[in-house]
Amino acid sequence: MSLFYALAYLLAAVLFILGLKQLSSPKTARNGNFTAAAGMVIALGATVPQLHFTAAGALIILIGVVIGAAVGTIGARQVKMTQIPQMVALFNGAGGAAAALVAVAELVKFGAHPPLTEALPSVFSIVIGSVSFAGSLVAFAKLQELMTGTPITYPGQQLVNGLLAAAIFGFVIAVLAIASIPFSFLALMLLALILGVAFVLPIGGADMPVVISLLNAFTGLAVAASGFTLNNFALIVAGTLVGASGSLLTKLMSDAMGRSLGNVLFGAFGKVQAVAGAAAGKEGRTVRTGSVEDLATLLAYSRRVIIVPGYGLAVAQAQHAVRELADLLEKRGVEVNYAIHPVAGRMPGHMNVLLAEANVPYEQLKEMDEINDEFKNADVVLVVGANDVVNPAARNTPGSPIYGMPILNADQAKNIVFMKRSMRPGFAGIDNDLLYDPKTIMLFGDAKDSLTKLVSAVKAA
Amino acid sequence: MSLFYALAYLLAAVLFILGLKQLSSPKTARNGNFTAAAGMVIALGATVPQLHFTAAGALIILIGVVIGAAVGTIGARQVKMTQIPQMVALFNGAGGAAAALVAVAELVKFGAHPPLTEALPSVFSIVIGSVSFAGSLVAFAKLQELMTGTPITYPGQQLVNGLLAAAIFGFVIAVLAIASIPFSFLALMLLALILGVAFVLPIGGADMPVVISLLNAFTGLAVAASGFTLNNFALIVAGTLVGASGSLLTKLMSDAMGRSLGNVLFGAFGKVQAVAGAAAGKEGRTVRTGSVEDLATLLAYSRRVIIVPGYGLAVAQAQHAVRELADLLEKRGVEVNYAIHPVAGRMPGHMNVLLAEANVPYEQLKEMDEINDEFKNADVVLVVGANDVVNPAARNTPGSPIYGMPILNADQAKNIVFMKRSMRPGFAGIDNDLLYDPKTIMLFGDAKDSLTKLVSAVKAA
Amino acid sequence: MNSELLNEFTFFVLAVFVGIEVISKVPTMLHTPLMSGTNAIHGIILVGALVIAAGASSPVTIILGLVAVVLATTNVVGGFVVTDRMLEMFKGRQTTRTQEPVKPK
Amino acid sequence: MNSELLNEFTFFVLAVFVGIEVISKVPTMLHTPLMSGTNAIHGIILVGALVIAAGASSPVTIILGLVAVVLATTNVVGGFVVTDRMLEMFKGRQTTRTQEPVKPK
Ligand SMILES: NC(=O)c1ccc[n+]([C@@H]2O[C@H](COP(=O)([O-])OP(=O)(O)OC[C@H]3O[C@@H](n4cnc5c(N)ncnc54)[C@H](OP(=O)(O)O)[C@@H]3O)[C@@H](O)[C@H]2O)c1
Ligand SMILES: NC(=O)c1ccc[n+]([C@@H]2O[C@H](COP(=O)([O-])OP(=O)(O)OC[C@H]3O[C@@H](n4cnc5c(N)ncnc54)[C@H](OP(=O)(O)O)[C@@H]3O)[C@@H](O)[C@H]2O)c1
Repeated sequence: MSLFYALAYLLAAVLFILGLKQLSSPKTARNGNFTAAAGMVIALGATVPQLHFTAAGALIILIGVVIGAAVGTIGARQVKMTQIPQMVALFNGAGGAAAALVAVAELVKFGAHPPLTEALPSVFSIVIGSVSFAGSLVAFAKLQELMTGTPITYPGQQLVNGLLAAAIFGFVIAVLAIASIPFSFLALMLLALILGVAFVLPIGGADMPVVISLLNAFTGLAVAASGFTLNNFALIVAGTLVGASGSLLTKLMSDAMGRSLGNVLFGAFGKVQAVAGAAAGKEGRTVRTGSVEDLATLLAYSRRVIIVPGYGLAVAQAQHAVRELADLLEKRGVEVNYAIHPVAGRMPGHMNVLLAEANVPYEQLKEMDEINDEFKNADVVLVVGANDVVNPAARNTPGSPIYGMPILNADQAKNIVFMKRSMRPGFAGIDNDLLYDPKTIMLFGDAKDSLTKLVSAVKAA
Repeated sequence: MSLFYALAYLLAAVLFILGLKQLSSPKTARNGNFTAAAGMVIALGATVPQLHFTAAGALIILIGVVIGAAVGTIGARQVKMTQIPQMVALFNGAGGAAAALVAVAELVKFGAHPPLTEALPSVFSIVIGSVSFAGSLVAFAKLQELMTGTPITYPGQQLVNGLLAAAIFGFVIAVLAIASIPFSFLALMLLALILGVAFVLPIGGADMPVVISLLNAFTGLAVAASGFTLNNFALIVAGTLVGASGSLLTKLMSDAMGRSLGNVLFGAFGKVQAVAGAAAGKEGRTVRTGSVEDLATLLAYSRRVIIVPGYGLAVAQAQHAVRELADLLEKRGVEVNYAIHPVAGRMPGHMNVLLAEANVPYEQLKEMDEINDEFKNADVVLVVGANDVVNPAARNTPGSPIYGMPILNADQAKNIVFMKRSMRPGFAGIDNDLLYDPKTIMLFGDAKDSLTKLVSAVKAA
Repeated sequence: MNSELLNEFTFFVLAVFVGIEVISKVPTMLHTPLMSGTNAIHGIILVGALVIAAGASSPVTIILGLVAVVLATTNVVGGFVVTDRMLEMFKGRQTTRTQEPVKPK
Repeated sequence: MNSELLNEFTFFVLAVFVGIEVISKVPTMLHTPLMSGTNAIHGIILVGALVIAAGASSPVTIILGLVAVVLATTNVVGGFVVTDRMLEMFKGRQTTRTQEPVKPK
């Protein structure tokens, strides 16, 4: 009989692997999610008959599952597309906390002298799970703008974090060696929670997707450690899969931003002062605005136009309007392409999703590497609700939070048109010199409105 | 202590995996082979201290290892590059036989009533290992031209093979159910050997690399099965790795030849008659030959030349001569490219290796897909010791053994020059209509001689 | 380290390789759904939460169990649902890809 | 099916995934060395051959053991050596790749 359950867990693990494989290609990704969910159902189905319920146990499971399922479903359904990253952060934090709590409960069960083979993974799970929980909450707060998205730093921060980590390490040793301190793991948990907060505070909001992916890997490893404690194959394999793939994904994501992981996590230390200094003394510069008619003429008589979409396009839901404009220009013989920066928008792939929704032909969407050499041949670059992804500070201002990120070479085009509502900075919270460039023309207003007006004007031109 | 050995086996498995990963890229492949060999040393090193030697056992191991190491080293060092595929076949057969023998010895040890969990993998290992052994020997014989490379078929062959497989299956059931028939596994082994021979006989020599890869996967699975019998982790993982990767490699290889695996393995049945008929009545056609001077002029005043290297280039060791000619032509402003067919030569990648040795610039080597549309723009195609890879029978003659293989479109060029020694067919043993094409000029002789003469003549032109 | 722990460690090592190999070469476009999909998978901690909750009797274990079950269920359910919502949007792209893209008139 | 067999089966399943994932996307160029390299790896059956040979006492087991050890050793040693010989030749290519290719004058 236990063989039967073991095979069910194995099947669940296989379904997780197959699901992940399918998730790696856009064609099969949705099926992959179903496959993984099926694995989850099987793993849970194999668990329930093995449980010995107390009356209280049965009750809290019933209540807990109902509440959790309701919260999860409602949260996942209600969330706006632009808020998905913070939603993922919350769910991830929930998983990390659950892993830590399971480990605590196991240690409580073993009493004062748990065997080392149980205590070691439990303690690991408590620490990592707690860091993941606290870190995810901070990431959520940053993304949801409950707190500032800019890095929070102070002198000696690295020392403090180092001491915190050392204290946790010492505590772990103590717990493992002496093991009889009652509730010592609560103190451990507390320290780990503080470390989680301290770890994410100095990281800028723009880097949160990378951080969430890393914390995701952490939770995976915490779950795997719980699997060691509970001797549960499914937990070990599923947790390890997430840990390994999450680590790799973190690396892939920071690579896509052109930065090392170390730079993402620890890059902010001692830098903010420099930025503040650099940003000063730039007030009072003038910007050039253009009328819709002028811009329509400029566009209609260009040969090559490149559109740079950004977060503002998503906010304004202007994807259909931008396509209409592009179609119109193409009909007049203008060559139109879209330059898609890997981190434009608020999640990787955000712009692809959005423009696909408007049925923009796949061939017109160009990745950054593909199109960056074409900007110098472009007559007009139309920057629609983007900002950071064309900010030359990434190249020129060493202290800037986005310094080192590869950007689109919009500044090389003959004319640059910015469609945004104000001079306010973008996600990274820093000024954009390109707005003051003599080649730049601003068209202030909501992106959808501006585009709709442009469409009419181009038709008239 | 047994924990120590187990960790050693795990380390060995990890080294095998890392070695395979490195083997997948040309940059790291050689290191990968060392990594895997290190894994092997560790696995063997962990095994020896666990053995309980009888006097006879120690002696035969000593003798066996010395003989095996000598045979392996000498064989691997002496073999000519063109014969490597058959060498691999032999080594693979040795592994398959060893797996079968180990399983037999285990069954003998268990006596008349082995438990099912031991008997099942043993019987599997005996059958698969024996098929792999016998099949590998036939593949060796075909490649070494100890027998004809053309498919050997006869009416009702599929029926006979089917019956053979059914008999083996019945025997397996009998052995597992009754289990007390003494030496019944010897009969099983015999049947499996016959099946191995019968399985490979109807497959053409040109398909042997695919077959060897498949038999390689078989041996891997047999080894994994032996691991189940011996409860040895290293055998299970290493064997399974080879089984899985060998299966995939088989598929990749048949894909590279543009054929399904089923077509490779069972394609020959009932086809040979058709070919014989089609080949008849073509005698007495004339071919056109050209003088070295004529050809030199033709080449020197072309704009685009494509060189198609084949097995004959390797035999003649003409890689340096061909590069000299190409350099000379390029100096005169002729655009020269090499068209590399995936199965040109006698092993996948043969031509790349050969031309790289002569320092041919990497950029000039074009894969089939890349260059097949360029042939129609080429003034001259220079076919150096190739034959099957440009044979239009692959497109036009449904009964032909190479029918369905994608070929290089040499026939679309304005002029085709064949450098070979005679009108003899190539590896597949079939006539090539392109030799009789009015656009074709033959330059008979050893490829190196011809090329050297051409070089002098082009210098003079 | 007993033999059970050894086996578990072996599973861990093999799963590391599987995880890394499966994820390598994912296009940037799919990073977010993949992150959210793996996020749902580690919700398997619900199995652990069920184990500790089922046997709960003291107030401490009851509270621990309840909180763990709520959090883990949220992780599982929310994770899969939000991933599905995200991937649903890729439909648009797919039609664009498989159909000949509609050339603007 | 006892628990040992179950663990072994699990190793098998995970190794299948590792094997397939590691090999996918190999360039044609490397098919032969890869085939020969994996060929050497299954020479690990030498471990099994050593086990049965070490305890040999009857004539049957002595002959079986000797033959198995000879064959398996040939597989291991020959496999690695021939793979190395083959890969040595790829050196040429590598220099071409990493150095700027020498443009013919
Ligand atoms: N893609 C990801 O994975 C991801 C995830 C998290 C964070 N990030 C970060 O997000 C940033 C993305 O760069 P981005 O250039 O796409 O966006 P951005 O730098 O945040 O700039 C967006 C711009 O859109 C404008 N905007 C907002 N609503 C608008 C509307 N309704 N109509 C017209 N304009 C509107 C805003 O200016 P106004 O207010 O003046 O209108 C803002 O300057 C990067 O810093 C990246 O690191 C990316
Ligand atoms: N690459 C692989 O993985 C692999 C492995 C095994 C088999 N194969 C098979 O091998 C074939 C490869 O095609 P291929 O076109 O490269 O070779 P091919 O069809 O075997 O033709 C080689 C030609 O080279 C000529 N030749 C031999 N020695 C020569 C010399 N010293 N100088 C000049 N010419 C010489 C031969 O004609 P003469 O005798 O008239 O000179 C022969 O026609 C395919 O059928 C393929 O399926 C490939």
